[in-house]
This record gives sequence, structure tokens and C-alpha cells, in this order.
Amino acid sequence: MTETASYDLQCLGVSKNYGAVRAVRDVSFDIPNGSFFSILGPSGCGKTTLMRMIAGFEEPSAGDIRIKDRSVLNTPPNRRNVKMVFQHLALFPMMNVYENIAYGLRCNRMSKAEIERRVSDVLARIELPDVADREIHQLSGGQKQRIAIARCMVLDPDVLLLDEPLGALDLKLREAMKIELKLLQHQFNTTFIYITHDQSEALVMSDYVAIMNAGRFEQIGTPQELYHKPKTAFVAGFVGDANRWPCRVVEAFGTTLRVETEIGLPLTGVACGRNPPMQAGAHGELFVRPEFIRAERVRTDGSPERAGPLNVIPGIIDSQLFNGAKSRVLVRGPQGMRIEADVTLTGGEEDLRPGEKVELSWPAEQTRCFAAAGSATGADPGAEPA
Amino acid sequence: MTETASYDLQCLGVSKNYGAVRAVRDVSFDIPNGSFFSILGPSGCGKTTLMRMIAGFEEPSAGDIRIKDRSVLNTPPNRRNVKMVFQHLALFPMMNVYENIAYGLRCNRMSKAEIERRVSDVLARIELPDVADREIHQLSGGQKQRIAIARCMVLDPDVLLLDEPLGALDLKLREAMKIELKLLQHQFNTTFIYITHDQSEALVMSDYVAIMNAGRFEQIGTPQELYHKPKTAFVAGFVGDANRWPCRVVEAFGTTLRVETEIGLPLTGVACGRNPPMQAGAHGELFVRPEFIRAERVRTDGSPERAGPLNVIPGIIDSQLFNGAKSRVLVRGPQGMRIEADVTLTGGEEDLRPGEKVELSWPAEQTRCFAAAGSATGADPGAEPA
Amino acid sequence: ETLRLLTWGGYAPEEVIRLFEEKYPDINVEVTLSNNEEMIAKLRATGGAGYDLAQPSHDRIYAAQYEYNIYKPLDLSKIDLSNVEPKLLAGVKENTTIEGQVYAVPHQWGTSGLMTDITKAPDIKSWGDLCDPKYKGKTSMRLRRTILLGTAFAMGEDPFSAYSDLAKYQQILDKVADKLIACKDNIKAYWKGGDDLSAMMLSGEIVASETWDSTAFKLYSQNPNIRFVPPETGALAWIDTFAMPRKAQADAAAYKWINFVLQPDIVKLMSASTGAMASIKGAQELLPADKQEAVKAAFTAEDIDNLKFFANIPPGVEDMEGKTLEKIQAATSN
Amino acid sequence: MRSQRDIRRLSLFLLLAPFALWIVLLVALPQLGMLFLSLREKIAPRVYEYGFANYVSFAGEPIYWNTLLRTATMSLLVTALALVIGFPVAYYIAKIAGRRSRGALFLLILIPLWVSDLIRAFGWILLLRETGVVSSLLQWSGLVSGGIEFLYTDATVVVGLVYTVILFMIVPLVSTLDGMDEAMIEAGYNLGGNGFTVLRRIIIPYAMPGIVSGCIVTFMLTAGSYLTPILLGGKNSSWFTAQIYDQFITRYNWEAGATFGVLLLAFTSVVVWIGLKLSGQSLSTTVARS
Amino acid sequence: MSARKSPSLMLIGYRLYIAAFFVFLAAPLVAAGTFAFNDSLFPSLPWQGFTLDWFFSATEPKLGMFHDRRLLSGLYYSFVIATCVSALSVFVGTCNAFLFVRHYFPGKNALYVVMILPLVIPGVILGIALLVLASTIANSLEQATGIELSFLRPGIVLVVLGQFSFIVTIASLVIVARLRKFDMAMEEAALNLGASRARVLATVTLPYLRPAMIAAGIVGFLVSFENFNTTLFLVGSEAPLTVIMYDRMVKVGSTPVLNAVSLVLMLGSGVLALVSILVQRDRSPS
Ligand SMILES: Nc1ncnc2c1ncn2[C@@H]1O[C@H](COP(=O)(O)OP(=O)(O)OP(=O)(O)O)[C@@H](O)[C@H]1O
Ligand SMILES: Nc1ncnc2c1ncn2[C@@H]1O[C@H](COP(=O)(O)OP(=O)(O)OP(=O)(O)O)[C@@H](O)[C@H]1O
Ligand SMILES: NCCCCNCCCN
Ligand SMILES: [Mg+2]
Ligand SMILES: [Mg+2]
Repeated sequence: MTETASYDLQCLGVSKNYGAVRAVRDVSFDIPNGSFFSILGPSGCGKTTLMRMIAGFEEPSAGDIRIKDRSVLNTPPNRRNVKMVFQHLALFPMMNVYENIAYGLRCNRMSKAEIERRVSDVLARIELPDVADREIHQLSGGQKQRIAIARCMVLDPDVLLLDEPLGALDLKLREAMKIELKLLQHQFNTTFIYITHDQSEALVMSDYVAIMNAGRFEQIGTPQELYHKPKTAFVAGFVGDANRWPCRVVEAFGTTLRVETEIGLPLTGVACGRNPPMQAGAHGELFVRPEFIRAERVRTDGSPERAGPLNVIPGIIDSQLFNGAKSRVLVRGPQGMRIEADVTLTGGEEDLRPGEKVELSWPAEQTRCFAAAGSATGADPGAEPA
Repeated sequence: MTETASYDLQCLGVSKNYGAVRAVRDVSFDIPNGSFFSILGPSGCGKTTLMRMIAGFEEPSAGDIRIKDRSVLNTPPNRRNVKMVFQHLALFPMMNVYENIAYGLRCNRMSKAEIERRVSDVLARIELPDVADREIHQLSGGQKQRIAIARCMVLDPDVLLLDEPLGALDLKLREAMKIELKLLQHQFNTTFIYITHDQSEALVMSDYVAIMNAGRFEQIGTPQELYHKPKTAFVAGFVGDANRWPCRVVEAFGTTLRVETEIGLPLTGVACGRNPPMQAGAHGELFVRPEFIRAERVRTDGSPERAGPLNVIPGIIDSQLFNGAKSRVLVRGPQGMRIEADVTLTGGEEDLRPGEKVELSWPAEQTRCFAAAGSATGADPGAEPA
Repeated sequence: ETLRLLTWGGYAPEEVIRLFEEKYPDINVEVTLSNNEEMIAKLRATGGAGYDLAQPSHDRIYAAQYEYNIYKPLDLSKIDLSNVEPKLLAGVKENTTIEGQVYAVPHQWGTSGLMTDITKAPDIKSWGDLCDPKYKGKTSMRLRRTILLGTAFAMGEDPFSAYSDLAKYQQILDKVADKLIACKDNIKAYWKGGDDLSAMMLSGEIVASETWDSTAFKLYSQNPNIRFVPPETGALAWIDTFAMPRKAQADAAAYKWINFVLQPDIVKLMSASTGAMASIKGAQELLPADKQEAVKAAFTAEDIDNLKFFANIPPGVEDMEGKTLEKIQAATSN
Repeated sequence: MRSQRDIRRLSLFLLLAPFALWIVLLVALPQLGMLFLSLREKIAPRVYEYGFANYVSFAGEPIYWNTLLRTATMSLLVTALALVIGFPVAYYIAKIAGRRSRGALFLLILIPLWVSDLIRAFGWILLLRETGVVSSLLQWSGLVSGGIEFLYTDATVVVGLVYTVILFMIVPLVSTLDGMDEAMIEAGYNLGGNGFTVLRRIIIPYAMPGIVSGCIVTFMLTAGSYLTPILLGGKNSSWFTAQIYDQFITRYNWEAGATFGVLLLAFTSVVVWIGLKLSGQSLSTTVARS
Repeated sequence: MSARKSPSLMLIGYRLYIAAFFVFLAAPLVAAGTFAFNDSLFPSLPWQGFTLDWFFSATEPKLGMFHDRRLLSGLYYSFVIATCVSALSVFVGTCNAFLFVRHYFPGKNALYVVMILPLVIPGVILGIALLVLASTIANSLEQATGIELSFLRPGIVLVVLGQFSFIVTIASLVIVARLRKFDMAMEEAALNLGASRARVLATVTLPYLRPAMIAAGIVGFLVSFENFNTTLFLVGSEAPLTVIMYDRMVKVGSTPVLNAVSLVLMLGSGVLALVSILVQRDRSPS
């Protein structure tokens, strides 16, 4: 978020209460022109509510929403140049494809010829030039998806909102549409705001992602920032997979911590999250991603050489989850503690097998420690409904 | 499939025609006692039809089905000791959990006390000891799932059939249930036949997987075999991700082939699939998994040393799909050819960025070449409906 | 056994049924309320089944029986006729004898005429006065054959004598229709049942109407200003009879009922309910006191002499009348 | 497994039997019988002849076909009014009312359905007659000096009929509107439509099956109603069903009555057919669904 | 819903309209109900004071409805007729549902439309058509053989058949709608668990349909109870309540006892309607 020029969309301290339910709390952000911005968060965290305020279907309880630097609080939804792709698309079943796309143009009282030109233009751009006369129910899921986007894009919106548009599609199609959506956004070069609770969708497609939890934005950043430099425990746990262990800080050297897990296992990690850094005795939670954990057969000829500070623990393979390039083993560590580690399984002799003893090791800098909720320096991002 | 003792289930040349539609064609397999067997295939390939024949809801047009070595062709569905978990579970909404589970036992005219004992027993085994009195709609998706399994398992079936039982669940729950199902199968030690079109489900859970396409079984094997040693182009493409390029064989040395892609790129690969091996001039298709392709920045100080025969091509990064540990780059190769390669993106300086020139390299033995459909030695697994 | 009566409202009062059932404990009386047209229509549809005793008016039996064969002859020996007013009995017999068989005996009789509130419309004398513009929107009539006949008399015709010449009768009807269509403006609403009429009259919504005398007598007891007025050309007299449907199943009970309700002490109760006079000797004395008074206030001796009994309807006339009534109903006024 | 197929056959015939008995004996044959009767002409007592005389006399008698036209026109008017009055109510119940009040409102809508025509008309009479509740209230409040007669006019008949049939308009409307995704309306606004555009281009086209279904049932019920026009109608009002009743009951002319019946059925069917054609719907997509 | 500044004003107007509509709906019923307590011989103003006589009084002239033999017998016949009609309708409606949802046969769609037709044929016509047919058959039979089939004459049987002829359509539509929602997999699951076909029907399919069958039964009962148009032509000497009330009103004169009956009917129907709605809201949210 470095750009300082004009913004397509800005939210300033936006909140929304439904009676006692605080659905959205003091959310502020601004989106640079032409970027793909995702809002990622668990179900019920307020994503839809925020989007509906931007579209004008709800009025914020507090705060301001600006589109192209002008407040739109007093603009009714049909006057805002913010278009929306609904979760179930909301294509009009009683109109055919052409009429669906032409609807918005007709509302603008455009001439017939002009409408025709624009519709065929947008259909060409979404690579469905021949479907104009089809009925909606004659389209496949992916085609419907694209028509819903075309219906908005033909109106040249300042911002396009997409509320979990892939939710209704099946697995394979969803994978394909992820890449397609990103390409479409490049095509139109319009600001997309994309809502989802599926992290892989958000990470793969977005320029920027906001992680939302219980009505608040926890962190905004590029996908890499969120994945590799999470600022809160919630983000660390929500984005990507992670082994999570509660722990207690034994000693702190700057941000480097010596900690002990619940079962007394001593590990080295780095303090993350909000300042000030954690002190000895503080309670925290450790996050380690499976892909950073190396699982190696215990060798009889002494341990291998290692570079840098490492955490090393022994374990026994419980089971392997073969999934091609994304395979994983479940390892039982000391005192039954369960650890997931990514491995490559080739089907050959060298594969780890259930029952084998292994040594697990991972770098200390990939052992993130966040203050526990309620602890001295920890922030509590939990919900307080009512 | 090495076991030769008795089989829980055998299919011998089973076919099913619906009028001119040949839904299942000459399928033969047998399943060793107590294994987790998956049937994986695209939508409409005949998986459900096959399962319904096993359960007795459809009659095979040809072939025999044997359970515990006895043909069941003339046994009506309610007499077969094959139980089934339906896609949408088909729990009875007008009965509570207890009555649902007791249903099959009552059909067997078991005594009340015995029924009660067995139901509470099975509930304990699925770790839901307290839900007996709940109504079905009071259960969560995962709980319903387990009740549906318990309802079958309480009858001690020879084989349990599961038709895409996770299809209706949401993303997170599906992940969790995958592992749970596998554990349950261990628990009951009953043969499970699991239908899915999601390869990751099949790979993660199964002892054996059959890949089905257009009514036929293409290959049966362990997940590793299918992933690493696919026998047909279809399997190579369907299981795991792969870059696919059509090619022509230039020279063949045993199974090692020198090929040229459509755009004239010379590569080295290995001949796979059915005998006899491909001859020079034959058309084929190349499969290379993204995880075997190494993408490296082009260095000015000469290329790095390499071991073994490698394919190397230059390319430019088109875009990166950041997805944590499973990130990928889209690379534009010579003449716009698109290549996907797995990379680790850490958000640091060393990450590949769009626009950068890279060198892609991968081992020749991971470059599988299958005869093209219709070509001399290629088999045509395509459907011939009508 | 069950005795199924098909009769007029008020012709089977609860009290009488109770006494009857007390006397004949094994008979259970069931009553269906009806009117002349419906009685015929119902019996036609059932082919004369479904009821054990019907009470059509004397003039509506012959044609219906001739055309639809819905009644069976009475066994007069089973009826105690000693007390019956001979004139009425003779009249009914004459009207309802077919091929030597008698099909009906009289029960109640009364007249159709005019009713007026003497304080508000003192000068109602003739059928035609209902069309007097003075009372615009304040009069009523029932759109049935009575008013057709009454209006014909008021216009100086004799419809009964025209029964033998249907072409002539049609001319009369046409004239009557024109008159009544012209009169439509004056009418508030056509009444359909005694209740309609009572409510409109008592509430003062109308001041005069064509009526059955029995309804007028009932209202007299509520409001003595409401009087029955026999029209100058003579009130039209009707006799409601007993007739036995062709497939009646409880003949014995039916005869018991006939004999029962012709007993003087029962007649008292009956007349109190119908407001009409029984066709037995000295019937007037058996009326309740207030009704006797009403009758006295309504009829002079000449009026009684001037009574015009409905003549037997020959086949075909009902159709002509029906068409005429439809024409009037459908004609628009404002 | 062959027996399996036989069982299916058998069950098909077993299930077809009650359906066939019902349709043939209670619906088709009676209608045919009526058609047959309408072709019989009464020449003289107990003398009949077959032909189209009844239809000819219908055509030659303006009273009859005027009444039929009048009945049809008023039924159309009632249908249109019921739609206009009922649509906002249905929309409110389906889309605006809260989850809980929706159920309650729907119940309220249904309650008048459970009392007979007779009682409803009776209620209106008590309210509307010159000495009735409404008139008395007006006099009491000093708005008018004398009593006012609301009864016995065509307007009263229309009000009474709208009252009687409006439920049959609202119920299918609610059930179609209920199925409409709110997001569709929001999409309509989001794409630039104003309230009117959204109503005309989205809500109404979407609700069309419900509208047509409601209109058909409402129209047929109105055209076939008997009590309300009889009890509330004035001296000028004639309703076609009353004519049928008169032919059957007061004139014993079953032949003419049957003719009228056939004509009413044919005429209303044609009106419905035209309505279906104009709206591009069919019976099975509308009435069958709600 | 749309305009931002004045949504509340528009909404208030809208709510007022809805309120007015419900007043309109309630008015005649309230009027009919209220006069049941008027201590007068006429169900009209002026108000003569409160009384329960029209319900409970045992003596003329204010014979209360619970002592009025004819009203009670009408109630009884209505009850008998409605029970028969609704039982028959539910039975045939269930058969129809299975026929149209589970079976395929030529002309199915056309027959489905035929099934709906009775609902849009005016009730008067259904009544007279049946009357004409039955009378024609009965008359011919009588003339030819002298046999009198009394059930073909106006009476309870014809009333039941006449009402049944269109109420069964309503019942079918209700039950068809529910059976369409039935997941066939549920039957297969039961078979799979070892149940015989008959047992599947008894323990799974019919219980699933039960709410719809009860609702159809109640709707059929109520519609039969209040039917007038069709009944009018078919009624014999055993007249149901609506016909009795109509005859009273038109031929004798209405007293507040009719209001009392109306009120009782309203209460009864209301309770039944409530039951039907509660039954339809069954255990599964689907
Ligand atoms: N109209 C409303 N009235 C009351 N509470 C509401 C309303 N709409 C939403 N909420 C509440 O506000 C919170 C946020 O809801 P919202 O729909 O924005 O979540 P979401 O992030 O879109 O979830 P999902 O991923 O499930 O769609 C929830 O707790 C929800 O229950
Ligand atoms: N009853 C039937 N009549 C005719 N064709 C049928 C019938 N049932 C299935 N088919 C056809 O048989 C083929 C296989 O269907 P099946 O349901 O077995 O596929 P599937 O592999 O289970 O697909 P999915 O993953 O979508 O469930 C399809 O082409 C389907 O259209
Ligand atoms: N209230 C009972 C009146 C009976 C009248 N009978 C009249 C016959 C007229 N034709
Ligand atoms: Mg949402
Ligand atoms: Mg399937």
C-alpha cells in the first residue's frame, strides 16, 4: 500500500451495528487504482456486510466511504458506480444473456445500437462471443460466472465487488476460474474487491489481501507478507497451514525467544506480533508451517550437519497422506504431540513409512511465537457479540 | 493387488447399458479384505452406476458381481450385505439418530435389548456417544456424515460403499473428514469402496485406487503407483497436475525417446503406456509435473552443473501464483508455450518475479510420453455414446 | 324411522316436532326448507325420491306432476278430513286431481298482497302504487310470478283467464314487463326471502312492499304501523298443501304428520309460527291474538270476497314467466 | 429381477386406476353429459329433439349473452383489482416482513379462507347495509346526516368478490416471490435500475408464473361464484351462475341450464387460454406449481 | 428499499397499507362474529346488549345454536361429508402423487394438466354436471329395469363425490409437492439397510409424506365444510351446515344464531388451519 495518488475506493473508520451485533468495526483501508484486493476471513466475520455498505445496500453506522475521492454516503445504490457480482450470481433467469448484459445499459437509456455494440464487445472480451441468445439455464457454471462479470464490466465501474463468486462452483471449475478471474482483471484493468473465506483463492489472485476477523481488519498486505510475516496469531493460523503449540517464554533476547511447550519441550523461536516484545514468563502460541519441517529417518551414523539455529525433535511416523507433490506425514512426537510435516513421497524405497522413527527439524526463525490471548502484550481479536 | 486369498468383492466383466449409453464397460476388479478402495474418475464416467450395481439397485447388462465369493446377481438389494453411504447421506429426517441407526437392525427383527446395545456400541465407536436422542437436523455436517456411516456399520456389512460422501460438505470440513474417514475405516477394518472425482481425496485415503474413464477402468494401483507410474495418458493427466504438450517421436532407444514438440522444441523423455514402445514418427503427448520443473534465474556466469539427462528450456515469468508452500509460476516458453512450475515464494529478494528470464530444467525420466489417441499404438479410452 | 319433510320456512316449528316425536317416539323428523320452485326442482332431480312429504302450493302441482311425475296419489282414507274447511279441500282437490287420483290436500292458506308502514306511506292501495315516484328507492317486491300476476290485475288484465290462450298471455306479460322495468328505478332491492323483507321494513329502509300476508302479520306484532294491505284488485290467495313424493318411503309417518298438524291445538302452534291460517274450520280463532288483530286490521269482508285464488298453471306458462322475469332482472336502470 | 419390472407395471396400473376413475366418472363424463344435454331441446312436455336450438336461442337473446359478458368483464375487473391490491401484500409478506412476522402474516391471510363464502357475504351485509355498521359509524361521526346504502350495487359485488378471491391471488404470489433471491433485486439496483425499473423488469417478470396462476384461479373462482353476487348484488346485477341456477331450479329447464354451463366453461376457458398465450405461460408451469 | 433519504417514510406508508389490508380482511368476520352477542332478534344495529343466548339458550325465540337441532344436524352432516371427502381425497391424492412423481407413461404431462382442471372449473358447473349425469343414469336405469339406485339421486353420496371431484386436485398438488422433494436415495438407503419394499413404504416414504397428507386432509376438510356452490345442486334431505344456514338466511330470516354459528366455525377452522401449518413445519427444515 505505497501508492499515494488517487484511490478508487477508500473506507474511513467504517462500522456497522445490527442492534447489539457489531458486524463491522472501524474498518479503514484504501485501494490503489486497478488492483486486485481481497478480503479474506472466516464465515460471519463481516465481509458481506462491508461489501454491502460499499455497494450502498446498507448504511454505515459510522465512518465514510469514498469512491474516486468523493463520499458516496448519500448516493443511492443505483447511482454508485460500484458494480457487484453476487455469490449466487443473481443473473436474471427471465432474460437471456444479451438482455442480462444490456440491463444496466438500458437503465442508463443508451441507444439500441450502442447497447448492441457494447454487449458484443464485452462478450468478445470474456471470450464468449456466441452466447448472446442463450437462456441463462443453458450456460455452464463457469460461463454464468463470466456473464455475471460481463454484466457489471459493460458498465465500466470504478470498482467491481465480488462476493465469494466461486463458492457455488465445483472443485475443478473453481481451480480453473481462479486463474481466469485474475486474467479478466488484467484485461479490464479495473479495481476488483474480492471476498472469500478460501485462503488459496485470496493468495493466488490478489495484489493485496485484507484479513478480517470479527468485524475488524487484522492485517492488510501482499499475499507474501501475510504468509511470511503475519502480524497476529489469527493471521498466522488462518493463512496457510501451521502446527500450533501453546508455550511459555523462558528467556528473551530481543525478538529471539527460548520457549517451552506445554509438555516441557524446549524450542527456539522469534517473537512476532504487536510491540512490546514478550518477556520471560509470558504465555504464547507457536506457529510452525509443515513445509519448513524436515522429517528425516534417524540415522545410526550420527546426525547430519546443519546450518543456523534449528529446533530438532524426535518422532514416529503415524501415517502418510500421499497427495502427489503435496504429500504430508503425520508424526507422533514426544508425549503424543502431533506434528504435520510436508514430504515428497515418490513410491520408492526412500519414502518414510508409518512406524519409522524420524527426526524433525526446522529453523528457529520459522518458529513464530505470538502472545497468547489475554496475556500481557497479546491483543485479543476475538468477537464480543452483544 | 497381490493378495490371492478370498475377496470381499469381485466384479467380473461388469457392463451396464442404458439404451445406447454404455455407462459401464467390462469392468473387472477384486478387492482384498479390509482395504480402502477408491474409484476416481471425472463426472459421468460411470462411478455411481457401478456402485449401484454392486448395491443391487441396477442390474448389470453383462458380467458377474461376487461378494465373499458368492454371486449376488439374483439377490435383491435388501438381502445383500453391502451397505451404502449416499452422496447426500439420505438420513431419515423423520427419525432421530437412534432410530436411524436401529432401522437396519429392526429390519432384521433383532431384539430390542440387542438393538440398544449395538446402537450405543457403534455410537461410541464413532465417538458420538451422546447424540442418540438428537434429531437429524440438530447435527453438524460432519456428525451427520458419521451417523450415516454408523447406520451402515452397525449391520456389519461385508463391504461399505461410499458415493462422494464429502461432496456436500464445505471446504474446511472436507479436509478434516478426509482424515477422519481413513481412521474410521481402520477402526472397523471393513472394506470401503469410495467414489470420488476429487483426486486428493482418493490419494490421501486409499490403499488402492481405480481410475475410471468413460465406463472403463484405466488403471488400478496404489496412490503412489498411479501418481508416479501412470499407465495411460488419461491417468497421467487426471492424477496430479501436469504440463501437457503434444509431440512427435524423433528417435527411440528402447523406452528412451527423443521427441520434438509441436513448435519444434527438442526434448528427451521416456515412453510410457501400453506395449509395444513407440517408434520414430509416432505422435504422442508429453506429461511433466510442475514439481519436477526447476525454474532458475538465468545467470550470466554460465549454467550450473547438472547430474543426469535434463531437459532445459528458457522462458520468461508471466505471473506468479502465490499459495504459500504450494506456490507456482506461469512461464512463457519459446513461441508462447505455457509452462507451469512449482516454486517456493518466500516474499524475499530471491523470489522470481514476473518479467524475469528463467531457465527451466527437469529430468528426462520425469518427461512421460504417451502415444496420441488414434496413433499406431495408442489406445482410445474415449467414450462412444450412441 | 325418519320422516323427511320438504317444506316452507316456519311450517315445521321446533315445538310441533317435539310434540310429534313425543307422541310417536319411533319417528324422527327431518326438515328441509324450500319454496315452490325448489321443491319441484329437487323432486325432479331425485325422481320423487329423498323426501316423504312435500308442501307445494295448490297451483304448482298439476303441471309439475304431469311433466315430471314426481308425486304419488294420496290415500285420502288415511287422512282425517273431518275438520278441514270443505271449500278449500274442494278447491285443492279440483286443482290436483289427475286421472281420478287426488294428489294434495290443503294445509295453510294465505294471501299475497301489499305491506306498508301507514305512517310513512298511507296511500298504498294497488300493486301499481309500489311504482309511485313518491316512494322512489323505498319500495320492494319479490321478482317472482306473484308480482307479474298482481301487476297484470292492476293493469286491468285477467291473467288467469288468459292461461287458455298463451299468445294473449304473452302479450300481457310483455306489458307487465315494460311496466316493471320502468318501475325498477323505484325499487330499492328485490327481496328474496322473508328475512330480507323483514329487516328492510323494520329498519325503515323501505316503506312499502309486495309481501306474503304472513310476513306482514309477523311484523305487525313488532310494529303495529306495519299493515298488510289487500290490493284493490284483490289479494292473491294461495293454499300450501300436503303432497307425497313418488318415492316417499315413510308413508305411514307422513299421514301421521298430516293428521297431527291438523289438530286444533297443533294448528295454534303452527299458525303462530307461519303467520298463516290453517285450512280447518274456525282457523281464524286459532290464530294467536296479535295475528288475529293484524288480520282484522288488514281485511274487510269485501277483501275476503275479492280474494283471487291462484289458478292452476298450465305447462309452458312457467317458461314464459321465467323469461319475463329474466328480462326484468337483466334490464338496467340507474 | 424380471419380477421387479412386473411389480412396477402392476403398481402403475394400480395407481392409474383411481386417477382414471376420478377423471372419467367425476370430471369427463359429467361434462360430456352436460354437453349432450345442452344439445337436447324441449319441444313440449316430455317431448325432446336434438340440435343446437339451445345455443341458437342463447345467441338470439341479448339478456343471456349480456349477462355472460357482464360476468366476464366484472370477473376480469375483480381479477385485476385483486392483483393490484394483493401484489404489494404478497411482496411484503415474502420479502419485507421479518422472518417471524412472515409466518404470522401468512396465517392471517389464510384465516378468511377458512370461513365460507356465506359467512363472508353475511359479514359484508351486516357492515354495509343502510342501517349497518359502516353507515351508522358515518352518521355517528357526523360525516353524513342520513343513512347510506352501500349494499346492492355493482361496486359492492366487486368489493365482496375481491375479498373472496384475493387469497387465491396472494398465496401463489407469495410462494413465487418467496423463491426469488433477494440478490436479484439488489443486482437490479446495483446495475443502475431505479425502483420502477426493478419492479417492471425484474420483479414482475420473475413473479409471472405466480401472477398468471393467481389470475387464472381468481378469474375462474369469480366467474363461477354464486353467493356473493346473489347476496350483495342489487336489482340490476345478474350473474351468469345465477342464470344457470334459475334455469335449473326455478325454470326446470335443464337443457338451457346445461347450455349455459357449457358456454360458461367454454367462455372462461377461452379467456384463460388467451391470458396464457399473452403471458407466454402454460397451465403446467403456473397453477401446477403453486 | 431503494431511495436512501426517505426509506422510513415509504416504509411507513407501505406498512399502513398492509395494516389497512388486514383490517379489510378482518372486517366482515369481526362483524359476523360480534353480532353473535347481540341481545336482539336481528343481527343488526342497534346494539341491544350482550348475551350468550344465541349459543346456549334452550328456548324459543332465542334458541341457541347448541340447542338448535337443525343446525346441529347440519353440523353433523357437514362433518360426515367433510370427513369422507378429505379421507378419499388424501387417498386418491397420494396415489396420484406416486403416479405422477414416480412413474413415466405416455401422455403424462397432458394428464397432469387434466388433473389440475377441476380446480379451474366453476364449482356450480361441477355440481350440475354431476347432477345431470347421475340423474340421467338413474332415470334410464329406472325406466329400463325399474331398479332405483338411490345413491345416484341428490344426497350425501353425490355431495361427497361432487366435492371430492375438485378437492382431490388440491390434495394431489399438496402431496405431489412434498413427494417431489423426497430424495429417492432415502428409499434406496432403506432397501440397502435390509427393509422390504412394503416396509420402506410404511417406514420411510409414507412417514415422510405424512405432514403433507395431514395438511391435505385438513385443507380438504375445511374446503368441503365451507363449500356451497357445488353442494347446492347435489344436496338431498341431509343438508350440510352451509346449505342450512343459507336456507335460514333466505327463507326464514337470519337471527344472531347464524352469527353464533359463524363464530364457532371461525374458531374451529382457525384451530384446524393452525394445526395444518404446525404439521407442515415438520422436523426437517427442508
Ligand atoms: N441484517 C442483519 N441483522 C443482524 N445481524 C446481521 C445482519 N446481517 C449480518 N448480521 C451479522 O453480522 C455478522 C457479519 O455478517 P456477514 O454476512 O457480513 O458475514 P460474512 O463475513 O459475509 O460471512 P460469510 O462468509 O458466512 O458470508 C454476522 O454475525 C451476522 O450474523
Ligand atoms: N438411468 C439412466 N438412464 C440413462 N443414462 C444414465 C442413467 N444413469 C446414468 N446414466 C448415464 O450413465 C453415465 C454414467 O453415469 P454415472 O451417474 O454413473 O456417472 P458418475 O461417474 O457417478 O458421475 P458423477 O461424478 O457426476 O456422479 C452418464 O453418461 C449418465 O448420463
Ligand atoms: N313464511 C312462509 C310463507 C309461505 C308462503 N307460501 C307462499 C306460496 C306463494 N305462491
Ligand atoms: Mg457473506
Ligand atoms: Mg455419481
